[in-house]
Amino acid sequence: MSDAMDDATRLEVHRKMLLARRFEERVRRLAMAGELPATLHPGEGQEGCQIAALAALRPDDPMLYGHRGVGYWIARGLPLERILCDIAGKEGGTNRGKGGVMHVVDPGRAILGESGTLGGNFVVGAGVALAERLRRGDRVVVMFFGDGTSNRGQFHEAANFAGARKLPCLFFCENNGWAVSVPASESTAVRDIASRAAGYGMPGVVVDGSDLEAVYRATARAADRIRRGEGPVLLEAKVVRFLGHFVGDPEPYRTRESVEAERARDPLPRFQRELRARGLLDDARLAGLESEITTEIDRAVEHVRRQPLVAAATAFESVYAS
Amino acid sequence: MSDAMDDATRLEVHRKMLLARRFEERVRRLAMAGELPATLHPGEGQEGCQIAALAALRPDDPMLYGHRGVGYWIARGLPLERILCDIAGKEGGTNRGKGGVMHVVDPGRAILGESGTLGGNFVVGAGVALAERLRRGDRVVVMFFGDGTSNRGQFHEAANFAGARKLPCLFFCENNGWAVSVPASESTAVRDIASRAAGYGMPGVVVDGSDLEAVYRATARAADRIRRGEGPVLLEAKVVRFLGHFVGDPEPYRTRESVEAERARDPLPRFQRELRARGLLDDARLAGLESEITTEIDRAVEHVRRQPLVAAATAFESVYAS
Amino acid sequence: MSGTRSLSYGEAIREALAEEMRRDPGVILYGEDVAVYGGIFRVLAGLREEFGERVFDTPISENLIVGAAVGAAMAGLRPVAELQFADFVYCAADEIVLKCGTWRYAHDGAFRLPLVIRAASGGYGFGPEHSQCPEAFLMHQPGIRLAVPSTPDDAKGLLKTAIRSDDPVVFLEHKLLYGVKGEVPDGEHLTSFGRARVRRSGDALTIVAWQDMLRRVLAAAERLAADGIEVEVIDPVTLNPFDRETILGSVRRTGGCLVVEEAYRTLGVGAEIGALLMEQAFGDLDKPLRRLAIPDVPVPTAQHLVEALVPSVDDVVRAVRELVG
Amino acid sequence: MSGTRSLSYGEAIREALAEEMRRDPGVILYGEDVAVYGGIFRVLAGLREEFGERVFDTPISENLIVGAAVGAAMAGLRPVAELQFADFVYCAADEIVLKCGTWRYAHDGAFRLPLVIRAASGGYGFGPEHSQCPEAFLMHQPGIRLAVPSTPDDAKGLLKTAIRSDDPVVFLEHKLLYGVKGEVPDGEHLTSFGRARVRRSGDALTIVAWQDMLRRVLAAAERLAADGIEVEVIDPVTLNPFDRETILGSVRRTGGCLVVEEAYRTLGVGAEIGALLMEQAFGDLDKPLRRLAIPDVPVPTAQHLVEALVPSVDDVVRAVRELVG
Ligand SMILES: Cc1ncc(C[n+]2csc(CCOP(=O)(O)OP(=O)(O)O)c2C)c(N)n1
Ligand SMILES: Cc1ncc(C[n+]2csc(CCOP(=O)(O)OP(=O)(O)O)c2C)c(N)n1
Ligand SMILES: [Mg+2]
Ligand SMILES: [Mg+2]
Repeated sequence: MSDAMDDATRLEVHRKMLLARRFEERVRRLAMAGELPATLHPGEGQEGCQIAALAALRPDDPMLYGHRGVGYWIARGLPLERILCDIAGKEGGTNRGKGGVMHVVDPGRAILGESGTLGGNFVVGAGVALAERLRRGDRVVVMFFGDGTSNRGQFHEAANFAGARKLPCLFFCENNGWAVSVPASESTAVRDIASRAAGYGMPGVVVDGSDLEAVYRATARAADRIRRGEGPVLLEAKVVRFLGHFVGDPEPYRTRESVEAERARDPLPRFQRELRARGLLDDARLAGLESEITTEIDRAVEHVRRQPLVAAATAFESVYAS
Repeated sequence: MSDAMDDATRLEVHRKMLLARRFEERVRRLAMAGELPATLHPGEGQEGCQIAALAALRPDDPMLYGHRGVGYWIARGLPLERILCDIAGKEGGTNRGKGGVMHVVDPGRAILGESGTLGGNFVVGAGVALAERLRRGDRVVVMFFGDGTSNRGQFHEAANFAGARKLPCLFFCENNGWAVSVPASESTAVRDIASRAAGYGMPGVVVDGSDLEAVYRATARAADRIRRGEGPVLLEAKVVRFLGHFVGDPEPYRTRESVEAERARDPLPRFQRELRARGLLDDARLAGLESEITTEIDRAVEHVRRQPLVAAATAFESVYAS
Repeated sequence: MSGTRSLSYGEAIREALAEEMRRDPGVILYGEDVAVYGGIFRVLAGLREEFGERVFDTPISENLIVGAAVGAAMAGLRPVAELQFADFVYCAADEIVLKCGTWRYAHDGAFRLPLVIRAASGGYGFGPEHSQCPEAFLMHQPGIRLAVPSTPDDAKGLLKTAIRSDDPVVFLEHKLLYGVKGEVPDGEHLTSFGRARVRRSGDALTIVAWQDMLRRVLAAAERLAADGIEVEVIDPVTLNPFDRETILGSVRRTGGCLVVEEAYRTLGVGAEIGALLMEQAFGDLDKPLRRLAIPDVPVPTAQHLVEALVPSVDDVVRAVRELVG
Repeated sequence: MSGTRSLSYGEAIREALAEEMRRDPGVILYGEDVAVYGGIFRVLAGLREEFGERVFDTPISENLIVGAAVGAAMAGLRPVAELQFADFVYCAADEIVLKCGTWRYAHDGAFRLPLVIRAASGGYGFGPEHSQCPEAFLMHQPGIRLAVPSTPDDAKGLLKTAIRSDDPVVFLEHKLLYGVKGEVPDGEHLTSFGRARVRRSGDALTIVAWQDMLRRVLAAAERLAADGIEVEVIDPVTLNPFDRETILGSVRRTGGCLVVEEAYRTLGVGAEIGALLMEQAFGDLDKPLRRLAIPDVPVPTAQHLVEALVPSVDDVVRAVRELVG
């Protein structure tokens, strides 16, 4: 079926997932060592889902990403050193210290940025989709968001507008069951965020976020429908947030054991097993890949160490276009 | 069945509906003649539904009403002259010129007021319900709102919160298919607002708003459930807005004929027919009632004419409690 | 050279929109009751007919209305979005302050945000949530331009400039001015942002006012002139950018300043003008500042209560007499 | 007489909440990550354990958080709601300005609204939407009290007063102060609203500052004192009510004023102070006003860029030398 990943895509998804995993491990180490600000919200456990979803979309599909990890940007091929420079406030990043890791941006890669107040992505993204529709374009605007974020009013206003006008939007929910320390059961009246779709006249689909083949297929199907002009889709992937909300979160709200138990749902080893079964991966190839990735990360870290901090005068620039 | 109206209630609902109808006719006439500000949003066609719903609730159930007409206050027994004084900015109203007809208030009748920005009722009402729940009270907080208002983010935030915490709220939607000039089909992704309830873990019920027996029953059942602590309900009544959005609205967005056709759904003659069939009403009794009502309205109008404008110094008062 | 025509403020707004929509297919116009109704104040008649799907109605979703303008602007359109009442800037403050105001900055200028938010301010009888003048709130925020046209001429010229601007502009239309007529230049007519207008010259005192308060101030100035007191009246035209120089220049000559505004007094626009003068015209002042504004009370509904709060022509005359005494 | 104990600003806040919750069963405490986590800045530890369901977590729904406080207050409770970051006042501006600020007025005083909105302002490294100081926005709106505690002592005393107040209070907690220690009086300790504190006496110049800027100003004052320049430093404590008299009294003595704040410069709180002085202390001034503030640019993320925008100790020293020089 055309909805399924092909082997080249599988290998690419795997490579990017591994890269995101190892890269974040390094970023966390540097942050704990005080060499980088601890501003990243770790994506460990969710990066595979993000990358598989984006593999099923076109590279020019406009994206508004979530705050959870680096997977979105790696999926779009943004070089690691640019992300690092953004974290470090150094020259060579995408936003020269203005937005840091919350506001990584690259219009050339259709990475449109992120709203610092959760929910802003919905309304801004609906506007991007409105423009796409008025210009009869065929791009799909994808907005990633967490389960917690779905409780903001902006979700409702954007989803209704998108539904009423059949805008080309993919509402992609990564439901990890937590909003910082608050379990979804405490804050959210429904178990499936996708159950809200019916209230906006759009399909709501639930998928297991640790099954990357399923994520890819569901995303491809949704994108297809949206591209045909049939209106928005709400796709919900059930995922696991392995780490704290931020680097250094003491996580008093859950036990290590409960998280470790959920590690069984880690898509990385699972996907690797699948690739092995398909003959696409073996120990040697994996070792080679790991070492390639280490080199890539080392190089990026070295690069960022040499980069200067952005000049102070930068702070005054780009408030207005004219 | 205990959910059905008894005869005393039927007569009361009828009397109040007729009173609201005739009173608004007079208010509109006075407004067109320039004797009153034209600030009322006419409720003609919807007043019966409002009154039947409130008849199925307790008089101490806290109410946040909508902007559509006078039915809510008449249902709660607020004297006509107080409403008129509020419209006229005269002494003797409920808010001494501060809020006018948008902010009629009477805590003793559990009339808690209205938010001028649509949707404010939802979040404020959720707070009232929160207090009720924390104090283990058994009152039901009812929030009336239009179909258009259901598209504000506040609806979503309040409905989710109420659903998650099983708050004693009745979300009562009067769906008249219009938001000023915009048909719901243009602005709203779904036909039934009640279809949104599932996204908040609450029942969504649709009822024909011109069938007052049905409105009463549905409201009584919803209130029962809510009072039992089982959480909020979204009840949607399909109603017809006979007149313009405001007094003097030229209504360029619809034809008189389309509205006249809908007059067939007027609950007033229908309910009168039902009362006649039950032997509760006949020509003589109706004529008597009409003349009583005329007298009551005349008296209120005379009263308001004699009342002084609120003193200018009032404008400076009641910003702060201390 | 071309002449002028008499248009109402509302007609001037309509004309600006029609001209810019004809000129640039990227301009779109939307909001509640904008399309079929032609706007709740009925100033947009005929635009839907002429521009079809580029003019449309939205749900009652103010966050969406403003947020989608940011997105559509990022994507290359030039949206003109309407908030029915200027008070609703608070309903969409997240989008106005944090999306319009900071999206470009946070993403280091990766996008231009050519969008306009039109909103009807001031006016009486609609109550505390439909009557405010939110100038001060908006002027405090970086990243948002703010236009406050007082005449049909400027309503047209500023709106056209706003639509062509590459930055977010909030365009406040005063309700009481919609029906007011004035001469508007024929042909292409653009008004610059950031250039205040001297609406009347004099040397007794500088008065800063705009929109409905400007009308009252000009009426007061007439009365004062009859007594030989010639005040200078300055209309800032836009509050961001804010033409500090024209005000400073005038005050350096007159030695004093009165600000008349329809916003709340504390931290109203008059506060910024007062501080500006104290910083930069300290040596030239020979009179204290005076501010006439709403005395930090919400705007009530009953007309006569509103008039008890909003500066009147009499208030202005009295304040000037006290100052130039 | 009782003594004092050394508490951090965060501990003082916690203590105020615990005491008021013990005293009045109508006090409830809620917000995002308030209960189990004890607040994102971890200052609420133990309150959930002690007060059970009166302390709870909410969805990420800022309109609801503030709006429900209005409703719960109308119904007789005394809610203390938290917005994690003060920037989020814009997310709930409809509820803050139009519900907290006008519900009581619109309904002619039918209700008291005893509620507190706590929010963490300022601080660095969180970027443009998590770093703002929204004092000016809030101070402009009628109907909302505004407390800006600078010390553990005032954090405790003002929060207790806020909770007992019958009007809506926004209580801004500065992120950089949470860990700062200070002496807090033992026993029942309430701080009055509307009474500014003279944090240091002097006659060379009046400086008005609060929270983190106050710390910087006091450090600058030490350096200046070493050179024989004695400045008077005033902490307004609350901005609504605003103690104009103490500032006026001081400036009448010193003849000049510097305002140092972490908000945007245009229409920051300094603007109101400047206008106030020009209105009411005009004849007593012998120096122009100076305002140090963020120069109308959003707050960036990188620490060193933030420091390029926010007034520093050096900036204060330099400004004072120029003014008294
Ligand atoms: C309007 C707003 N409220 C609160 C926050 C603070 N905040 C940042 S992330 C977060 C939790 C988000 O939860 P969810 O959407 O489920 O995403 P997850 O972190 O689980 O990936 C919160 C509360 C914010 N940035 N914006
Ligand atoms: C936030 C906000 N947006 C817009 C308005 C202006 N407005 C008042 S009533 C109305 C239409 C409401 O439609 P609906 O909720 O369906 O109620 P109906 O008028 O049909 O009874 C509008 C747009 C408002 N008061 N508040
Ligand atoms: Mg989550
Ligand atoms: Mg309707």
